[in-house]
Amino acid sequence: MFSTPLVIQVYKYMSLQEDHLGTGVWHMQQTSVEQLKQHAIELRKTAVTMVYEAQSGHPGGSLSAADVISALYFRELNVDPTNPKWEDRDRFVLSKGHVAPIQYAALALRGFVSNESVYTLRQYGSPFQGHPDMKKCPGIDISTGSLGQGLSCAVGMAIAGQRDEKDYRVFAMVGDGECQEGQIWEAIQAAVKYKLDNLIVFVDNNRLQIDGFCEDVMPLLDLEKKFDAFGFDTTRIDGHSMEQIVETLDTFAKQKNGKPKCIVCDTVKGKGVSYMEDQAAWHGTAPNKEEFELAIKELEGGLPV
Amino acid sequence: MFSTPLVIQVYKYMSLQEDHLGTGVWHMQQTSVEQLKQHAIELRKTAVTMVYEAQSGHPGGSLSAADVISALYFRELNVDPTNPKWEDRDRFVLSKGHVAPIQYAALALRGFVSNESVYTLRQYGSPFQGHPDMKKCPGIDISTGSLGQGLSCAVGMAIAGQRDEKDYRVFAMVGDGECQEGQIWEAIQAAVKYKLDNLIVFVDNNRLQIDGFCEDVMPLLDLEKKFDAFGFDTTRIDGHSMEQIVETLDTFAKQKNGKPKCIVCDTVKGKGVSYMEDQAAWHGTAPNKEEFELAIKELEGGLPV
Amino acid sequence: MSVTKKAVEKKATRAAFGDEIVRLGESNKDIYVVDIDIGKSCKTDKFIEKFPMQHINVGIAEQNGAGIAAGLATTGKIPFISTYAVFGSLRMAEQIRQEVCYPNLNVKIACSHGGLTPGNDGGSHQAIEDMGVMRSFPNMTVIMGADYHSTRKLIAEAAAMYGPVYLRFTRDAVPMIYDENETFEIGKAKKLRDGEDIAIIANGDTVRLAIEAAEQLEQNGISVKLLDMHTIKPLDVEAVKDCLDIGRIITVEDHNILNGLGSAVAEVIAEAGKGQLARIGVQDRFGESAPYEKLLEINGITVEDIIAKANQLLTN
Amino acid sequence: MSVTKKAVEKKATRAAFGDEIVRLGESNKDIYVVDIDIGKSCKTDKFIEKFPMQHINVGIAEQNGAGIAAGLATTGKIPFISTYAVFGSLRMAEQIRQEVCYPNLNVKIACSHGGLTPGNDGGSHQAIEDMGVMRSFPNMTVIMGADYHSTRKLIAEAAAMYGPVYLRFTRDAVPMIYDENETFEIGKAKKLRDGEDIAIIANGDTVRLAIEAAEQLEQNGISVKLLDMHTIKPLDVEAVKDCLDIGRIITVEDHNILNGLGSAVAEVIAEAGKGQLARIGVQDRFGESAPYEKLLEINGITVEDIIAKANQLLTN
Ligand SMILES: Cc1ncc(C[n+]2csc(CCOP(=O)(O)OP(=O)(O)O)c2C)c(N)n1
Ligand SMILES: Cc1ncc(C[n+]2csc(CCOP(=O)(O)OP(=O)(O)O)c2C)c(N)n1
Ligand SMILES: [Mg+2]
Ligand SMILES: [Mg+2]
Repeated sequence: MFSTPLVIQVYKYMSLQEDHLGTGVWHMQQTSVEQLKQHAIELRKTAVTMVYEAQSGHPGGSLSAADVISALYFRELNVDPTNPKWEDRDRFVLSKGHVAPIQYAALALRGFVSNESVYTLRQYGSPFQGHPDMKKCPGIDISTGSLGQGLSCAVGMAIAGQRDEKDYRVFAMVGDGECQEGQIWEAIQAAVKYKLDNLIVFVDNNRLQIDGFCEDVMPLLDLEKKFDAFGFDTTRIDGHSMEQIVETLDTFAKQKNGKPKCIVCDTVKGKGVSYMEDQAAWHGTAPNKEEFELAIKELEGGLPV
Repeated sequence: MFSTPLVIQVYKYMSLQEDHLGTGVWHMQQTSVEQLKQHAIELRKTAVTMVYEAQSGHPGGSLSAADVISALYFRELNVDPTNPKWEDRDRFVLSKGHVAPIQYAALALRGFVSNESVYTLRQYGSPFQGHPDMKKCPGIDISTGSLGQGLSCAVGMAIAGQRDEKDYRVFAMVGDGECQEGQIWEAIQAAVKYKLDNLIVFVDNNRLQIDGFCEDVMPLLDLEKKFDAFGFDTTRIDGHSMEQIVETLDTFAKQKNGKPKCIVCDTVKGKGVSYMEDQAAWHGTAPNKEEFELAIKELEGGLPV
Repeated sequence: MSVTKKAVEKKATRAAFGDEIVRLGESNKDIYVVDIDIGKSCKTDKFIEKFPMQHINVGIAEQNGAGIAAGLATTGKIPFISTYAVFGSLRMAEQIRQEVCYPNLNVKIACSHGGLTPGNDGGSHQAIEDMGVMRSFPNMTVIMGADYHSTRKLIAEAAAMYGPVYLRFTRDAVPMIYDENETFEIGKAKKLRDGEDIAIIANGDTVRLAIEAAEQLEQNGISVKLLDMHTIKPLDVEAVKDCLDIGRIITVEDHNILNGLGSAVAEVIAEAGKGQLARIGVQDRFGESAPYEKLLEINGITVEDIIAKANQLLTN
Repeated sequence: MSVTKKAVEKKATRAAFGDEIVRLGESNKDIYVVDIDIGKSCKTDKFIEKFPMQHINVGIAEQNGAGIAAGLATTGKIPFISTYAVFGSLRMAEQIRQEVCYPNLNVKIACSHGGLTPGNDGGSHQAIEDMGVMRSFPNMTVIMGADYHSTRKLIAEAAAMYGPVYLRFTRDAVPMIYDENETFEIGKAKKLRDGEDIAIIANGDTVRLAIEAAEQLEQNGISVKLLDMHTIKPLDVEAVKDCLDIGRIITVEDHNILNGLGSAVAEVIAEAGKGQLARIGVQDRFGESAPYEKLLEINGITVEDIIAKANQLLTN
């Protein structure tokens, strides 16, 4: 148990940047697909370690989201770790807030918070709450945790950007199971009405939710078709192919055609840790010591291509 | 202002049947398209009169729904006015509950309640509440009024029928504006999961909601396409063509193919009363004396073919 | 302060919202209105006409309206969500909790059709529990003005303060009580009368009933202290405590007697261990279609009921 | 009645739901469970395995879950909606209001993760206002059992009575207090101790804290009356009134001090004009990630706090 000292240390973002990057300035344009893949491995390791240390948290959906998160935080998001509340920043809304660990890992690697601090996940006094808390953690644009709500907030941010004629964009990530929430479809229809081409929605289509495969719990059918029927520009990619993610961000997501964008990312829940892959049981379970060590070993081996 | 005496009279359904039909037994099979059209005119007149008498209520969406309601109550619904809670009855859920007057009119003409009683609409002590109340009015299968909720209840009824291996069917009517509620899409996906081919949903696609045209307030795009993407068997008809309604009920709606059915009915809000047609202002406004008389006169002239 | 006696002019307090929001929109480009397809009825039409770029209509989708408002607030906007009280409190309850109160964002929820005022629409539309539900949430401020002018002032105060505020208005026209120059402070009760025999604490349009009852009681030689407790959260605890010496307290509200003004005052009295309370309000039952006044009568929310309760407390 | 002293065995009361619902499903084919994608966590797995035809999983769609339950209830089923308390109370608040309470349908809402028990999940998952919100609705019964056995009994009673019931369970294991043969009646407080100096009224797993506090107080010669008020609505008003002669009353709950047990008891005390109350509970603030016990401590919901409040009331 710890308290204030740690919270203060969290804001020493510069130290981390020096640790990890050797420079206080991030050069996004220069991040190669190879580097993004490396970062994704780092993120996965950090997230799994956080959950292990906390003995609580959600590894499965953190791992499926890791590659998109890596591409966003290290190539796409126009954000400033030294000024997390910078008005003109791009926003990122983790609507599936339970996978906070993967976002915290990115915030650390990107220099918003110190690297060690994230291991206080879920402890008393930590900025790294079980679910993202914008009041406690720098770099969190909106608190989430209750599924289905974040996307509406993202729409609100995008409308504000549009009305204020700002260039920032709003990225949001929703779960496939989360798409069962009616509020998601309310947000989608509003994004279309307001022609929010500054809004890019990723669906982490890992085919699992808590009680099992979505197909069994509540079939989602063809999400691409649904988004399309609701008026989004929609595409579907392999959410673990960094090449496809980068390509989609560079082209598809950049079109200023008056339509919000949806990228359905086919992913594997637990991706990168063999025994977690495709297993509903690893949605919200922490690994024990043995499992943890195996996970890190596998992740260090790199993802099979 | 009145109280109990009237409430009791409401249940004297037999008297009405005698009044109107000359017999205590309803022969649905024999109701011709012509008769259904006549009944639809009656329903429209009764509903407009109710709203006029109450000086409060929703004429626009009552009139757009009248033809489907006529076909349901006088040809399709397997219900028993002498036993409104009959276990094996077909259910009807008016999810767009604000158009209660048109349902009350049908309940009267079908013999559930006495003909005169419905003119107590919205008065203290009346079974004919501003929005349908299953505790107060015979023939109401579920209380509605808050948009987006009724369809979920219909799904619950249909699941019960399926599990109990009953033959009854569940019909529901939703507004097009109502389809903006996320809960509608939650209900739709559940109906598909549970393969509820005993559920038939009518969308009263009158293109208007309170604040104006749906197109302006919150575009619905192609509802048929949306229902289809969510897995419904969907068709689209002219919701004022009794021929098309009957044909669709006889064929499309009867298919036992494991899929719930959606009938998008293109309608005109205020249909049958010239000055109300396509006017958002007549959503929830009562006519004055002059307007009322004109409405009745126009309705008695019959709908243009 | 001066109470306009036997006021005849009536205005719905939703009209106060319609007027005040235009004034606010003029002076502050960050003021937004988020409508949920009942703009006309909630009186946002003038605002829409003047400030289309500060207006959003999300259609019939309350939850999304709340979320969009939260998103807007993160960018510095001051969104007013506008809908009916039953939907504005309950249909978006979790969104208000998670995305407005939990992150303490600057979102205002401005609801017409409060309490029993949507009379003939029936029980499904009568919001008898909204203020109580809103009081449940940390960080939330909960307000109902007594008349047109006080409601305008309180809306302005709500816009000026940082943080979530729930504002409730009447559908029906209610008598004007206050003079246009009267000032109001959120969280501070308005003392309308001082007295020694009994204290009446009312809010919303039941204040007019309390004024009438107080006048009649005074005529019978009973001295009445009268508070307009427009803010039920944060409650003006000091003002309630100042009633404890009188000992006999009546709360009056167009709201369920559970969780609203009556409960808030009961908490203060019970913790002080001093004073006796009678709660006048909706008797934990759903409404039904009827004229507003009839519904008040059924629930015992009338001038006569207040007087009867006062006499009862005085003879205890 | 007999309280197992210094009970060591612990069980989460959500496990009581998991076990009891199987027993109920066996004897009554109309018992349904409506899961909302957290069946495992809410302990419905045994039920699903045994009675798949009495089970529905609506996916992550709370509102629809409530509506489906209402629809099922119209056909004579007795659906138990199963989810976490924060969602089961707030995400479906209007559906519960309009489609369950307003038509008074026989729907039960059975929620795990009540109060601060979802400790490390953080404030977004800690349901501190659920029971209060549910208390707002006419026709609703609101219950939280103190331990495994009492919760099982209360679930069975809820299934046997007609009408809407909200049941709240702990995520965490809490000590077993009651013997398996103890009986419980909805709406009737369980007297755990009689005494003359102070009355403690607790519910949920804070009952164990109250027991411990009472024991320590007795050791210091203070005689304590102790009630397990498992039902906060309808409140056992008579049982509260029986505490008024003692005069010093403490409520203890793992819930916001607004609108829950504390407010319900305050209403009785204030209306009686007799007795003084101290409310122990969540201090109208959101939770945060921390062990459950730590959160109780932060909010002053501990044995020591109860004793301190007792001493305070006694010296007043
Ligand atoms: C409104 C709401 N209902 C239920 C939950 C509990 N819950 C947390 S994660 C989860 C499953 C999410 O599935 P999905 O969206 O597919 O996420 P992923 O597979 O990426 O973990 C559920 C039901 C919640 N957080 N919010
Ligand atoms: C949840 C909810 N939000 C708002 C309203 C207020 N309202 C009543 S009718 C209506 C418009 C309905 O439009 P539509 O569904 O198209 O019905 P129709 O055109 O057939 O009248 C609205 C917003 C409501 N009854 N319920
Ligand atoms: Mg998933
Ligand atoms: Mg319409």
